[in-house]
Amino acid sequence: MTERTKGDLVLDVSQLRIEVRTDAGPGPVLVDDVSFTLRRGEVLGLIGESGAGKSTIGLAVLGYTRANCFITGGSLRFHGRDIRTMSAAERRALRGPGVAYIAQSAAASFNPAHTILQQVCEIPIQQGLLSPAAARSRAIGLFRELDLPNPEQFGDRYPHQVSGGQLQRAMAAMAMAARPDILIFDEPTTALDVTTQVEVLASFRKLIREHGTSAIYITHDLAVVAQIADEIMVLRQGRMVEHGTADAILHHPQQDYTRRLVAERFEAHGHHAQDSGALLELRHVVASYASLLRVVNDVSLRIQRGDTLAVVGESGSGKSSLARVIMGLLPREAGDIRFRDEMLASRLKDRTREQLRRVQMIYQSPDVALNPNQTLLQIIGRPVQFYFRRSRAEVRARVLELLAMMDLPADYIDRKPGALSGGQKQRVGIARALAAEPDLIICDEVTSALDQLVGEEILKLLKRLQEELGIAYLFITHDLGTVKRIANKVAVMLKGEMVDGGETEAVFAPPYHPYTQLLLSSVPEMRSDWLDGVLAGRAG
Amino acid sequence: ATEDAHAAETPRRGGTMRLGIGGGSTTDSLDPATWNDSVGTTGGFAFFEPLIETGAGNAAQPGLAASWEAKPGATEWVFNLQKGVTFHNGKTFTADDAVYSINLHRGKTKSGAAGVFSAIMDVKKTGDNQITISLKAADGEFPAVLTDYHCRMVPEGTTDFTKPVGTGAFTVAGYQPGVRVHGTRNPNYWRKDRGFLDAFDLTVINDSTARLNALMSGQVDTINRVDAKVANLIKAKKGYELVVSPGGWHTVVSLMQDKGAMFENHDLRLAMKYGIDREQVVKTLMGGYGSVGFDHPIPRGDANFNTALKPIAHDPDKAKFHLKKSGFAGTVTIQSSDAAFNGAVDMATLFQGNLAKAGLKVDVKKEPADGFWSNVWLKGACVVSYWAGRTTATQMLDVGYGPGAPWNESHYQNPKFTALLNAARAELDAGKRKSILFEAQALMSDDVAALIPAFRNSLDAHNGKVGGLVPASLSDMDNSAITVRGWMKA
Amino acid sequence: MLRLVMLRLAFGAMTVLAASVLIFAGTELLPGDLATAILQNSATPENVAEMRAQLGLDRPAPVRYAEWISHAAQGDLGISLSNQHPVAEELAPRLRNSFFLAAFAACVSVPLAVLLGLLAAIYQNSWYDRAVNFITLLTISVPEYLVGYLLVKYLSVRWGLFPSLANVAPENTLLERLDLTFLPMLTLVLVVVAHMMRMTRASVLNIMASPYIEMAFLKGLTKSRVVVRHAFPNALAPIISVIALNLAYLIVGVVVVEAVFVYPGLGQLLVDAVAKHDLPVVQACGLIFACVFILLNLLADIMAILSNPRLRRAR
Amino acid sequence: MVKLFGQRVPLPALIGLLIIVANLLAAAFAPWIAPFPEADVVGDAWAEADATYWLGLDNLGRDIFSRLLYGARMSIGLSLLITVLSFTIGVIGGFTAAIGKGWIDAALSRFVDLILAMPTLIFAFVVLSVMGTDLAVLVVTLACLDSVKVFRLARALAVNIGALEYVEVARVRGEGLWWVITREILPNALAPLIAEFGLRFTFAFLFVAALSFLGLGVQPPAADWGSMVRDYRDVIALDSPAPFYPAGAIALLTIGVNFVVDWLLALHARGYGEGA
Ligand SMILES: Nc1ncnc2c1ncn2[C@@H]1O[C@H](COP(=O)(O)OP(=O)(O)OP(=O)(O)O)[C@@H](O)[C@H]1O
Ligand SMILES: Nc1ncnc2c1ncn2[C@@H]1O[C@H](COP(=O)(O)OP(=O)(O)OP(=O)(O)O)[C@@H](O)[C@H]1O
Ligand SMILES: [Mg+2]
Ligand SMILES: [Mg+2]
Repeated sequence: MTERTKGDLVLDVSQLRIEVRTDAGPGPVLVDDVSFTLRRGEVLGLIGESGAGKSTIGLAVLGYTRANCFITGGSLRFHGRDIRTMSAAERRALRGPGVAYIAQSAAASFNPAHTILQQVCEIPIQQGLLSPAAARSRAIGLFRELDLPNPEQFGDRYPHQVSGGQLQRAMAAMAMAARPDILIFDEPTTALDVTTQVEVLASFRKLIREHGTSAIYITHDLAVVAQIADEIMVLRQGRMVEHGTADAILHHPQQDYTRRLVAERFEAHGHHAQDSGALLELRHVVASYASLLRVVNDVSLRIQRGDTLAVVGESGSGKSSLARVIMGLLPREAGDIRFRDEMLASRLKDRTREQLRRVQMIYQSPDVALNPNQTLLQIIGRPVQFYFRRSRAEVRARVLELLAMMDLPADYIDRKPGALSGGQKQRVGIARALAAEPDLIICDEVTSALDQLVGEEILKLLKRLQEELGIAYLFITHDLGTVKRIANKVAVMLKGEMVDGGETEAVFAPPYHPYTQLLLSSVPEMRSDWLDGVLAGRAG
Repeated sequence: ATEDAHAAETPRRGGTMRLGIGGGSTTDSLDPATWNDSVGTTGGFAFFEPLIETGAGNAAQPGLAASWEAKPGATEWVFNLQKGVTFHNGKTFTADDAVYSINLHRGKTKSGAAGVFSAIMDVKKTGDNQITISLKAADGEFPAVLTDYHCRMVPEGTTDFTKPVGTGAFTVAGYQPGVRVHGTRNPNYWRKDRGFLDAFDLTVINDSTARLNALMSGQVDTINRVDAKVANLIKAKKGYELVVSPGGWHTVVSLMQDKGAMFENHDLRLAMKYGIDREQVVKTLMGGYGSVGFDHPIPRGDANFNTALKPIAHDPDKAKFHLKKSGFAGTVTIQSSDAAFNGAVDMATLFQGNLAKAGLKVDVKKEPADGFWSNVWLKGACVVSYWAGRTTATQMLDVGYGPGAPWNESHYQNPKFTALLNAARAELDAGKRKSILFEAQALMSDDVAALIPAFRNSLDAHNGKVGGLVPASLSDMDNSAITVRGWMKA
Repeated sequence: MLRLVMLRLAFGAMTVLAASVLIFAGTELLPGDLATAILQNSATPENVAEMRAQLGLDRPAPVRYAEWISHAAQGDLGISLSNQHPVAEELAPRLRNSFFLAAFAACVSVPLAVLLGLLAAIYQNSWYDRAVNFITLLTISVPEYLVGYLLVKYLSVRWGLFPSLANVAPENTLLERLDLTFLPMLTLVLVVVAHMMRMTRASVLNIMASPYIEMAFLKGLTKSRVVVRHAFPNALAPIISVIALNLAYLIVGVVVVEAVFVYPGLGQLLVDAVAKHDLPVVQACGLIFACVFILLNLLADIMAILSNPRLRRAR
Repeated sequence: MVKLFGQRVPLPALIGLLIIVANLLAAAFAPWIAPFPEADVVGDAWAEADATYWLGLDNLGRDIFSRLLYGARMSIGLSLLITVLSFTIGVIGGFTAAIGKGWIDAALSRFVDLILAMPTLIFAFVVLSVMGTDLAVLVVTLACLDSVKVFRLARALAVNIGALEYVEVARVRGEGLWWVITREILPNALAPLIAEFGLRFTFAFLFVAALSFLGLGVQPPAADWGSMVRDYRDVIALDSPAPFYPAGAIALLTIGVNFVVDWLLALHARGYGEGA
């Protein structure tokens, strides 16, 4: 290993090109003509929409490509040696002590069969760098540095026994165990909720700074990368769009695409509905899963025609459960739900077809919400046929109309979901909900599986539909930025209870409810000193 | 490898003979009354002895009975027993034991001998070493009845056969039903002309291929029931010998002759008799190791075999003629099962093909092995079965075709036949009996409600070390007495 | 976890009980009844009626079932009809033999199958993988008795390496037993290895698609370590259940192999007993088979629970 | 490169497909292809192969080649019948249990566990001993025994798929059970079910062969490969190739089916292939 002085050139990637090749022949080019350098202690932010090739580049630095992907051009020099020409054994030796990887989902990336300590110590022991005892004490040191509870015993737990945020930090410890020159962070905080994200982000930054490690930080959230990166590279469809210092990209973006990315963050649009009587009203609703803890506890709320009610709260606070109670999928134990002045039955099967029709739902993950074996005609046409008993031709005409409304080409009507992009799938989900001509649509995190720009498009579409058709939304999210922009009412949930609620302006204006304030302060802002500010504020 | 060469050899004492015998089951026991197959007899004969043995040509020979004679009229027989014979437990063999042993097979019993012994009216002790048996009807050949393989001498009062006591050449050293019978020499054995082995070790091998393999791989010295398909292979193989015993074992297809049943029609029976190809059965099913049958159960080797009778040739035209005459237009269903004998289903299949040529439609119904003997045999209209040979021709005709005999499969009934049978049974003169039996055979050949297509030879095989395994007239393995009469060469 | 295991145990016991009812009811259905079976040739209507009374057959079935099962629970399995031996005595040596052969085959086949499967997973799509796949397919697609006969023909008759008969006797030493049972063992191994090996390979490969496996590669571990340390432990549950299934097969499903090698095991006993209508033996065999099956499945479930940290240690 | 339904077919799968097609053709057209009727004795037992009798004659002097062709008909037809029946029972039962939940699921699952606790071969043996070896009894017995295994798979699949949101959408829409099963769940469970079908089909084959060994299989003079192996086993000692023809036929078809199944499974697995 070379001597650690700041400023040495550690990694030099030039004109990298990665392609897919299968037995059937060459596939798409995933990464094309990407070049950058990384010096000791420097952090490069890689940013871009989903599928831009960020992970592919990050993995390539480890000398790793996924099945059927091949590096077909350019070079990756690690301390002057080209990773491409290394032997398999050299490449293995590179991973861990040279370059280490921190994946998006720690829960999925930790082996459930071994303890955390075993997995953290594996690299130094297997690479022959440390004795088991030394590896253990180093791991405990790292746990301490990362503010993990009980550092001495923490490692004896299995991955399923610790929380998501802790696990994400444990993965950082695993990556650091062999003191690598480069750390690759692949969206390490995306799976965490906002409040946890702040803490994890702070730990990472501390780690990098204290050890003087270089890092590539992959994300699609500009605000996050602003807190940690020295330089930022913007990618789109495998190609570099813009590359510069963090400040330059954030404050003086040159390219149109970058500018739009930056601009989305600052945009805000409010909206007011006229009072036109309650459409949906919940009174003291209580529900729980199989006599376990109450996931919805004494919730009351009211939605009017044309309203958008946002339900916010951290993960597991019972937002989705509330939606399920309204839909009748999770029978309530107590309380009333009134819809258009009728009492809604507790169970799905006791509701009339008309009641079912008037409340529709759109799901978080479009991949599992659409039957992969049906065409769009079947998916969207079925509610039309089911609720309105139209003829075949009428159904088809209606589906085409809906596709047009969703800005989807008419010839997609015979495609199956597999042939659509994520955003397109989500539009199909919306079209299916609209086909029932509902009064209320429940949207459960409809944008969180999509990347930022596409998500934004979906929000705009929903908004437009609301203006045209006067539909009310119950909008579940954990992204407060979105809430501010689209909702006129907010309900804040914590552990199944509604802790705060009312008009958006009122909720998001002082005096805050303490929990609302915590949520609000955790939303990253596009200032590179934001994180310092938050941490200072909390310490104080 | 000539068979008679053995007879000239002098037996050697000592050694252990290992036998691989087919025809055993985990439900076997050492109680002679329950014996029903080769393992029971081949194993059992080593421990228990009969009063009278079957000798060459089915002649009755002295066993534990030294001599016998019939009182005039042949309804009372006197048997003089061997003196000074002791059981394995040291007890001396007496008339009381003989009476007790015979009575084990009479009256309320599960014994397989119960049928033939039903002819006995009474068994009496008429001296320390003499018993007298009185019969319900005259029987000139009664001593042959006593050779029945179930009838073995045991000490008076024996009820538990798990620790068997007999007078035989061996004592039990190990017994696992359906697996193994193991015997060691009885040092006090009374006969000097037999019992040469130190020990024998019998393994039950029911699978024919496994049996052959065991012989070939040297794990056993001798096996019974060699498959005809591979008989020639053994014959040709150096160091191995095949022992062919033409015996009384024959295949039967019963044709139920009840009132109103289709086989009451004599022409239909004739159509079937002429329609089947007996040669083919011998050739394909028995690999040539057998001989065609004349639709009567007397084997060629029997002194009373009717040599004048002509074989029933395969003649589809004649069969067609009789079928037409019979006016029968339906389908005959042959019920068969491999439980009857290995190849029983094949035989039915062959006949199906043969009879099709004569215009008779035949279905073959393969019955499950389980329950074949209890549910199908004696009940079905047309059933494939087999008979092992009996020591005398009269006895054979009696059990299988006698009026009212429980095992008269086809309910055969013909007053003329009944008269002949009764006459033969009562006849003491061998010559006269022979001519009566000739007539009975000729009658059966034309009339009997059964097809007896072929007699099968039993085939045993052994390696070069076994001596004394000679062709026998009744069953395989020297009438199951190989352990007693055979020896091991050095 | 303890709760899970106890639950499984309780459920196992219930299944045994239910199976015993099924067996009892099943044997009641066998054609002919006990009395006629015992009397055989001398079965007249009066005799049968007398015998039925003597055997208690005239009592209602539930009463007889209760009696049978309570006796069985105390190890008394009744008296064999055909040779009057106590069934338990008859069964014991055969059960021991069956277990011995099964254990022998399992000791060879389980490690072999797991090893072959792991190697096939490590060298996925290599020539080795293809060859092993093909050969194991071949061994499962040939009837087991043919495999047995072929082994005998070459290894025993032609080359004289092993005995063709597996006629073990109580006095045999362990070494003799191993020699005698070598060929049946090999036959069984050939039959079961394929199934277990394919399952091992498939479940390991299935796990190989998980993110934590990619992570393991990114940690610079060798492929064999990734497969053995990271994929295998997580693939254990399905492998264990397939092993249990095959072990059960080895104990109760080898009638055919027993016939080919003349091995005194339980299967042959059952087949003979059914043929002879020896109902006490049939019932006892059925009960033992069901117990073995249920016990093995139970063990597999418990091992799967133990092998999974999520179930072993609650949060 | 051969393509089928727009999918590239790898070589082993292609071989497998060819084997299956050839077998199906043989089975379908046996009476027209076979040089002799299946049950006719045409010469001496165990006659060697020559120009007329391509594979020689069997234990009764019947043409082995012809019997092999007819055997394909019987064996494949029988296994197909058993498998189709067991899938019908198993899939309906499994789906009902998965969707019905509650006591239906509990009752069906416990019952299946119970049947699974019985050794299959022994169970079949006893049942066939009691009921007789009628073809219909054979098919129904084996299908029922097999269906419990299908039940488990079908139930697991339906539980997994039933938890997906598109099924929830259908339920929330108010669709009936029949629609949910046939339109939402079945099409998505088809690939693994087909793969399982292939495997169960070959097992049915071998199972019938094992029963034949115990004398409970197909009834003569009909030919089926399993009983042909059994009938010819004695001549292994004679170095006769006769037993290897039917055994080879079984092996070939099994391997063919497995090749195709492996390919189908690989196709199905592709969706999950991409990691992290
Ligand atoms: N094994 C593979 N074979 C073929 N294409 C692949 C493979 N892995 C990834 N891709 C494709 O490569 C492109 C880039 O993928 P990559 O994972 O690098 O994107 P990303 O920028 O990290 O996106 P995300 O934000 O969703 O993680 C995507 O279009 C993806 O579908
Ligand atoms: N089917 C279920 N059975 C039992 N508990 C459940 C079930 N579904 C959810 N829960 C639990 O109920 C609680 C609330 O879950 P819910 O899905 O409503 O949260 P959420 O606010 O939507 O979270 P997220 O933002 O992660 O979607 C959580 O603790 C969760 O673990
Ligand atoms: Mg990525
Ligand atoms: Mg949720």
